[in-house]
Amino acid sequence: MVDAATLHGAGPGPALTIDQTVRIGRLTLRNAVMPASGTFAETLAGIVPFEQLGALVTKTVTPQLRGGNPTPRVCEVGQGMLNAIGIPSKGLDHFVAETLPLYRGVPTPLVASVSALSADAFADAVRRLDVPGVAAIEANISCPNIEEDGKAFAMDPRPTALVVEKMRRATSLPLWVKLSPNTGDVASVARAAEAAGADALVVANTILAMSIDIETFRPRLGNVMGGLSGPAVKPIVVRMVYQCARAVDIPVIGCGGIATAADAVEYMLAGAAAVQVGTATFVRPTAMLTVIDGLVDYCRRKGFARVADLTGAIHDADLTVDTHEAAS
Amino acid sequence: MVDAATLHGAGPGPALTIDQTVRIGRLTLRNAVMPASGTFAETLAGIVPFEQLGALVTKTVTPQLRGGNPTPRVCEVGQGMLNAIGIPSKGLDHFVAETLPLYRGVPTPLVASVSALSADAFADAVRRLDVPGVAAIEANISCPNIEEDGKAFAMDPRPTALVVEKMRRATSLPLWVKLSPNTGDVASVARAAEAAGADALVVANTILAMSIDIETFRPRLGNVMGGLSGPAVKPIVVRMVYQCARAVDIPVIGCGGIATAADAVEYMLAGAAAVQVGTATFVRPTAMLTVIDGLVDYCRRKGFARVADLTGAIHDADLTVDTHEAAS
Amino acid sequence: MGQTISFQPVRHGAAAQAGGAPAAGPQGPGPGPAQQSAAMPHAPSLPAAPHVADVLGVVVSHVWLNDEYRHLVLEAPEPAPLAQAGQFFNLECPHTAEDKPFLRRPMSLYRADPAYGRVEFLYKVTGVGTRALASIKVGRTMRLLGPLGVGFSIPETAKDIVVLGRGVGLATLAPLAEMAAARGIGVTAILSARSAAMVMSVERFAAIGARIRVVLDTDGSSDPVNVEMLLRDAAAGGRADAFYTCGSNRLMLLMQRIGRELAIPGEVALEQQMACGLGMCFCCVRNFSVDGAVEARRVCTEGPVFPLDEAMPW
Amino acid sequence: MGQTISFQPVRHGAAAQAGGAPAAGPQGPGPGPAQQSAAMPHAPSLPAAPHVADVLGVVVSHVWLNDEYRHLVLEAPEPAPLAQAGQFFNLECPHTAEDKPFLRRPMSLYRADPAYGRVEFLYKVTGVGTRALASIKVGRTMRLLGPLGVGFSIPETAKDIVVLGRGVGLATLAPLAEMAAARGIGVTAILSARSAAMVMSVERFAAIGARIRVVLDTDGSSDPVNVEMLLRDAAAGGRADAFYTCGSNRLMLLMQRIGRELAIPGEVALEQQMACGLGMCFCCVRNFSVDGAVEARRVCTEGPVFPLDEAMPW
Ligand SMILES: Cc1cc2nc3c(=O)[nH]c(=O)nc-3n(C[C@H](O)[C@H](O)[C@H](O)COP(=O)(O)OP(=O)(O)OC[C@H]3O[C@@H](n4cnc5c(N)ncnc54)[C@H](O)[C@@H]3O)c2cc1C
Ligand SMILES: Cc1cc2nc3c(=O)[nH]c(=O)nc-3n(C[C@H](O)[C@H](O)[C@H](O)COP(=O)(O)OP(=O)(O)OC[C@H]3O[C@@H](n4cnc5c(N)ncnc54)[C@H](O)[C@@H]3O)c2cc1C
Ligand SMILES: Cc1cc2nc3c(=O)[nH]c(=O)nc-3n(C[C@H](O)[C@H](O)[C@H](O)COP(=O)(O)O)c2cc1C
Ligand SMILES: Cc1cc2nc3c(=O)[nH]c(=O)nc-3n(C[C@H](O)[C@H](O)[C@H](O)COP(=O)(O)O)c2cc1C
Ligand code: FES
Ligand code: FES
Repeated sequence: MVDAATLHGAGPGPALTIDQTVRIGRLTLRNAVMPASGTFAETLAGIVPFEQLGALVTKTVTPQLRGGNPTPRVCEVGQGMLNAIGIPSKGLDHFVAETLPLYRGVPTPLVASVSALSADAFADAVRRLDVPGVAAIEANISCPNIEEDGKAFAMDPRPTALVVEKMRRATSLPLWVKLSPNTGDVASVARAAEAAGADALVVANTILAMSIDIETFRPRLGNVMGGLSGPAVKPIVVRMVYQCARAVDIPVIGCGGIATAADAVEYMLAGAAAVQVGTATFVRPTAMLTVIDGLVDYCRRKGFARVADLTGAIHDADLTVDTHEAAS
Repeated sequence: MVDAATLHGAGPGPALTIDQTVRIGRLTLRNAVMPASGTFAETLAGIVPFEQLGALVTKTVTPQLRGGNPTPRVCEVGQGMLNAIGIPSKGLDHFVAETLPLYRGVPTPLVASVSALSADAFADAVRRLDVPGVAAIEANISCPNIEEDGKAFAMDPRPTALVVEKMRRATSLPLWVKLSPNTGDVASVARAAEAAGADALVVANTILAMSIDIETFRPRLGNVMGGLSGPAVKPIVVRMVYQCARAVDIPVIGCGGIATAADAVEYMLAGAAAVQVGTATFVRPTAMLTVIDGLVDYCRRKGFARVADLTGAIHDADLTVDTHEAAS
Repeated sequence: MGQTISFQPVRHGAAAQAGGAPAAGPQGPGPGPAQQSAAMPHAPSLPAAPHVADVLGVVVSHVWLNDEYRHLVLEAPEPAPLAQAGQFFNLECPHTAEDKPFLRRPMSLYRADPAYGRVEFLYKVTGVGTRALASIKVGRTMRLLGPLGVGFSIPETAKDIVVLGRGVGLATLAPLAEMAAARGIGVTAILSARSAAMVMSVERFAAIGARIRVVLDTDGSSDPVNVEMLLRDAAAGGRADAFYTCGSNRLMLLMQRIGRELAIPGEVALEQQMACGLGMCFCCVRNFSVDGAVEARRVCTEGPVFPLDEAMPW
Repeated sequence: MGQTISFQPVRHGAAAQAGGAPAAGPQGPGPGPAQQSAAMPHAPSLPAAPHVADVLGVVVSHVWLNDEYRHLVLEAPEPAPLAQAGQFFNLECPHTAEDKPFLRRPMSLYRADPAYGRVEFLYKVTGVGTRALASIKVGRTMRLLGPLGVGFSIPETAKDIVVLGRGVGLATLAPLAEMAAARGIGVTAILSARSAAMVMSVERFAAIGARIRVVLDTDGSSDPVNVEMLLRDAAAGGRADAFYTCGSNRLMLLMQRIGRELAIPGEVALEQQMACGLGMCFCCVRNFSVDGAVEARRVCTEGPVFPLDEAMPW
């Protein structure tokens, strides 16, 4: 680990060329910034040139057609939003036949996000996604496991290990596993995913939350509960990225409330090798471009030659964590 | 459950006298509003008349003297704050001998918050707190259990059941159990606490989080991680209160990000029988008084005769929760 | 940029209905991705997208029209002023001491003026977003993403159309009436409102020579029975080659029923809570009834203008 | 209200040190709760609290003193203008488009004027809170909680004191110098700053006839060796019955060393991140060295003024 403050605290350096590439397992990405699943689609092409992004992550697709949740599917809460979309999906076949070809010719790795309701269905889906045009698979395991009474895979290490093992055997593509923040022990889940063969972890999905309209007494989402995203979740997910990065040796991709380069830097210092931008794109469609440029500016100002050097560059060697404080 | 929109949606009613009392087990409180542990002390007396509050909840006390965490112990993050105080405590004897007598003559139930490092130590502490002047005990079980390798009791149903059972046998005082939001399944923990004899649940303590200063590369708390509180946590904890209130029959006291009467109403609609105000008191020392008055105004405007009628008055009968959405 | 990634909104609507096949609307020909599998199953290379951008506009006028509605005029670079009737923008509202809207707010185009580089909006001050929006002063800048979505289309063969709007829906229909007039198409405008003070845009309908029928709650003339009579009159008089509506569930259902009965094609502009406005988040779906089946569509990209016949009440 | 719940800050400091026992400072006699167990183990009934309230102040003046420091004058109801030197307030800073401070910010009293109902602050524009604070305009209101904490105390027997401050610490010492002068006590003021432009409050020290020594980084006169000489001069001249310092770790250590060597009692005003300002949250602790042991104390209630001898470097 580079002693960043000592080596790099010297203020504006020369107009260095900053190496923006980051490695996620055997994939080398142009830069550290990519969209979060469900907050990106082809329609963004006119606004964000796809060849400037580190990777493209598609909306989670399920094996079969799914309808999604009743409306309202979204509401804002302070500096964040709740969504209960429910993963509407046209199914895997449609994805392979219709969506994938749209990205032909785009020189950016395409990461296909997938979800299923059992470990076998996950493995089968991953097998079907192992096709040209897919650079990596992101397994969204924050979904209910019908074999465990609907409890999400990513809530516990054991079902996580099981589903990741089965997926691992089903593909030789890089396998990213997206964890849920709705667990008491994300580091153990991370270790389980690594041991079962994940090539990288995405930390994290949305935090289960709820809001009620006090004028109408109605939940503000048709599904009653939904996932919290946006700036409000950042301190919680930065903590999870820090915990996971210390627990595993595979790359951790940070995701939760990133809107600015400063947010991305914070995640990378905590241990993230790359970042995903979700909700911020809704608020400012060009947010990812701002983050990319800002990371370069930051590295230049702080004297880092490579964006990748930010990963884990937190200065915490002299500090210890008192777990009593998990609680107040 | 009262069909509030039908009965009570009629706009400003007559200048009704609103019944503000709420029942928490066998205790009847003057009103639904009390401070959260660790955000209140005798020093507030000059600013908030204690006899106007529903209850007084003291800072968590531990059996022995404890020092607390290194500084910085606090930082702000968006619309919230992180703290890593670490429960400095002068010990139980000091609490009973020095703190309790200060509240003699205050006509408001005093709730003593307590924490310990094993189930037996908890039981012993509760026994020692069963003294005149203590109206109820709030067990802060979001702390590490040394018999479970430092994992917090409130992270899982089993250790929760064990510690609550032992405390239950140690006192006949009302026993409130304060849950942790840092668990994947708060409803199961709630059920375990109820089954083991808790009289009420407080939902919830702070959410484990972290922030890094990107100029210095240092964690912004001396303890690296700390607890997130304030408006940022509200949608997450409202969801937990809703889940717990549906899971148990004992009263649930909502706590997390409450700063206004509207926040308190939202918690009560979700199922809370009373609320605790924490961080908001730091920002506005008179916040609890504003919440008390605002609850009465709201009831009057919406035609509720009793503040207690707000509890669980959410209109959700026609809705179902798709757990798939826990995830996006 | 890979040429294969170029999108455009879906074409459907009155023109398609009337012509019986996808017609060339203002946004260009052919089906979009959502209908692509049906129309041309393996056509990954799509025509160039109508230009959408997130631009910085400058407020040049911002006035109250009555107690509830405000009229906002922005000077904004292209493509904003190229917006078509029925399209919308996603507006970044400012923050005030009380109101800090997090997401953008979608607003229909009220007027676009490419010559002067202007776009206009008309909105009702309702909640967090519009209260904050109402605070913006002349000279200030704000971001607007657009033009978004599919606008209105008028069948090639139409000579006379009927627009029926209520409340802020009137604002959405005004540019449609002007588009019709520009093509020499006659317009009957039934404008419904709570009271005379709440009828907006009458002068714009008047300026294009529309036959204007103002119906009000205050004198009972907005009653569905009366509106139905007005619609039937227009049809009987041969002045209803297409129906258009916006702003009221009840009026939409009425116009849909009569449209079906009299085989008049129509379009309705719908709303739904949105996050991205760009077809990415799937927040903004509404259900439509298509050949007896219920189908969810995104208001932001497959709409906000939809075939009247397929709309479902909300 | 139960009479048993009435609190007051802890008394300690130079007066206590000098007198060898808790002395009657401006906030009334006797130890507070934190020292209570030692002093009187079972005395639940405490004397009446010095009045603290969260009041609404009106900005009557707010100017830049130099590139970094601003001077804020508020008109505020009692008890605010009754604040004593060394006490502080917890200020609710406004929100701006860029800066939205969540917690309040503690600020030392710069001047209190009970006759005119005014309190003044002097602050350095540093981060989120002070940038936001800097935006507040004359005529606007803001909440201030106070007066808080334990202020400076001067030993009964003192005839001459030395104050040594740097940066914004000078602001905290100015009202102490005036309090001393009002009691006929002589003041030597050593004012340290980066450059001449950054020396603040000289006129206030001058107005009370203090012997002023300005020491600067620009000409090297702020060097500890020189400051040490000035301190020893004052002591040698019999003008150092008590030492006071604020604003620099290095100067605190220097003054502490010389104070110990020459047996001169002293006080230091300290800072620490705060949340409540009221002794409730235990965020604001600092370590002190008391009889060889390290003891954590809350800056907000047990300070912010502490015995110089017990302070530890930060
Ligand atoms: C395509 C489209 C075009 C629109 N055009 C206009 C227009 O020209 N003029 C105008 O005044 N308004 C228009 N709206 C509605 C507008 O986007 C806002 O929803 C509305 O102004 C209220 O927003 P608010 O922030 O003030 O209220 P909020 O406090 O956010 O919401 C008030 C109420 O409106 C609901 N709501 C919020 N957003 C939407 C939405 N997008 N659709 C439906 N309900 C919503 C909320 O759930 C809440 O019940 C349009 C909406 C869409 C989808
Ligand atoms: C009793 C007391 C009296 C004070 N009096 C004055 C005064 O008269 N004038 C003045 O300019 N400042 C004073 N301060 C400091 C002031 O409260 C602010 O911390 C400082 O102005 C920076 O705040 P900010 O919001 O601009 O910066 P932030 O962005 O909040 O913080 C900037 C840096 O200061 C640190 N910091 C924040 N709060 C504190 C704090 N309370 N103590 C120490 N470090 C902190 C942060 O960790 C960060 O490193 C006082 C502090 C205390 C505790
Ligand atoms: C509207 C919406 C839809 C989402 N859909 C998905 C999804 O399909 N699959 C998935 O793994 N995550 C999904 N997410 C979660 C995001 O990918 C991301 O993990 C989360 O929003 C946190 O990041 P953010 O704060 O930057 O938005 C969705 C989030 C939002 C807001
Ligand atoms: C500074 C601080 C100290 C706290 N100390 C305790 C404590 O000692 N015991 C406890 O059970 N909770 C403690 N809490 C948690 C609060 O009681 C409360 O559960 C949490 O802050 C959420 O509520 P809020 O958002 O209203 O602050 C503390 C919170 C803060 C901010
Ligand atoms: S608003 Fe995001 S898909 Fe329509
Ligand atoms: S700031 Fe809360 S105890 Fe000092």
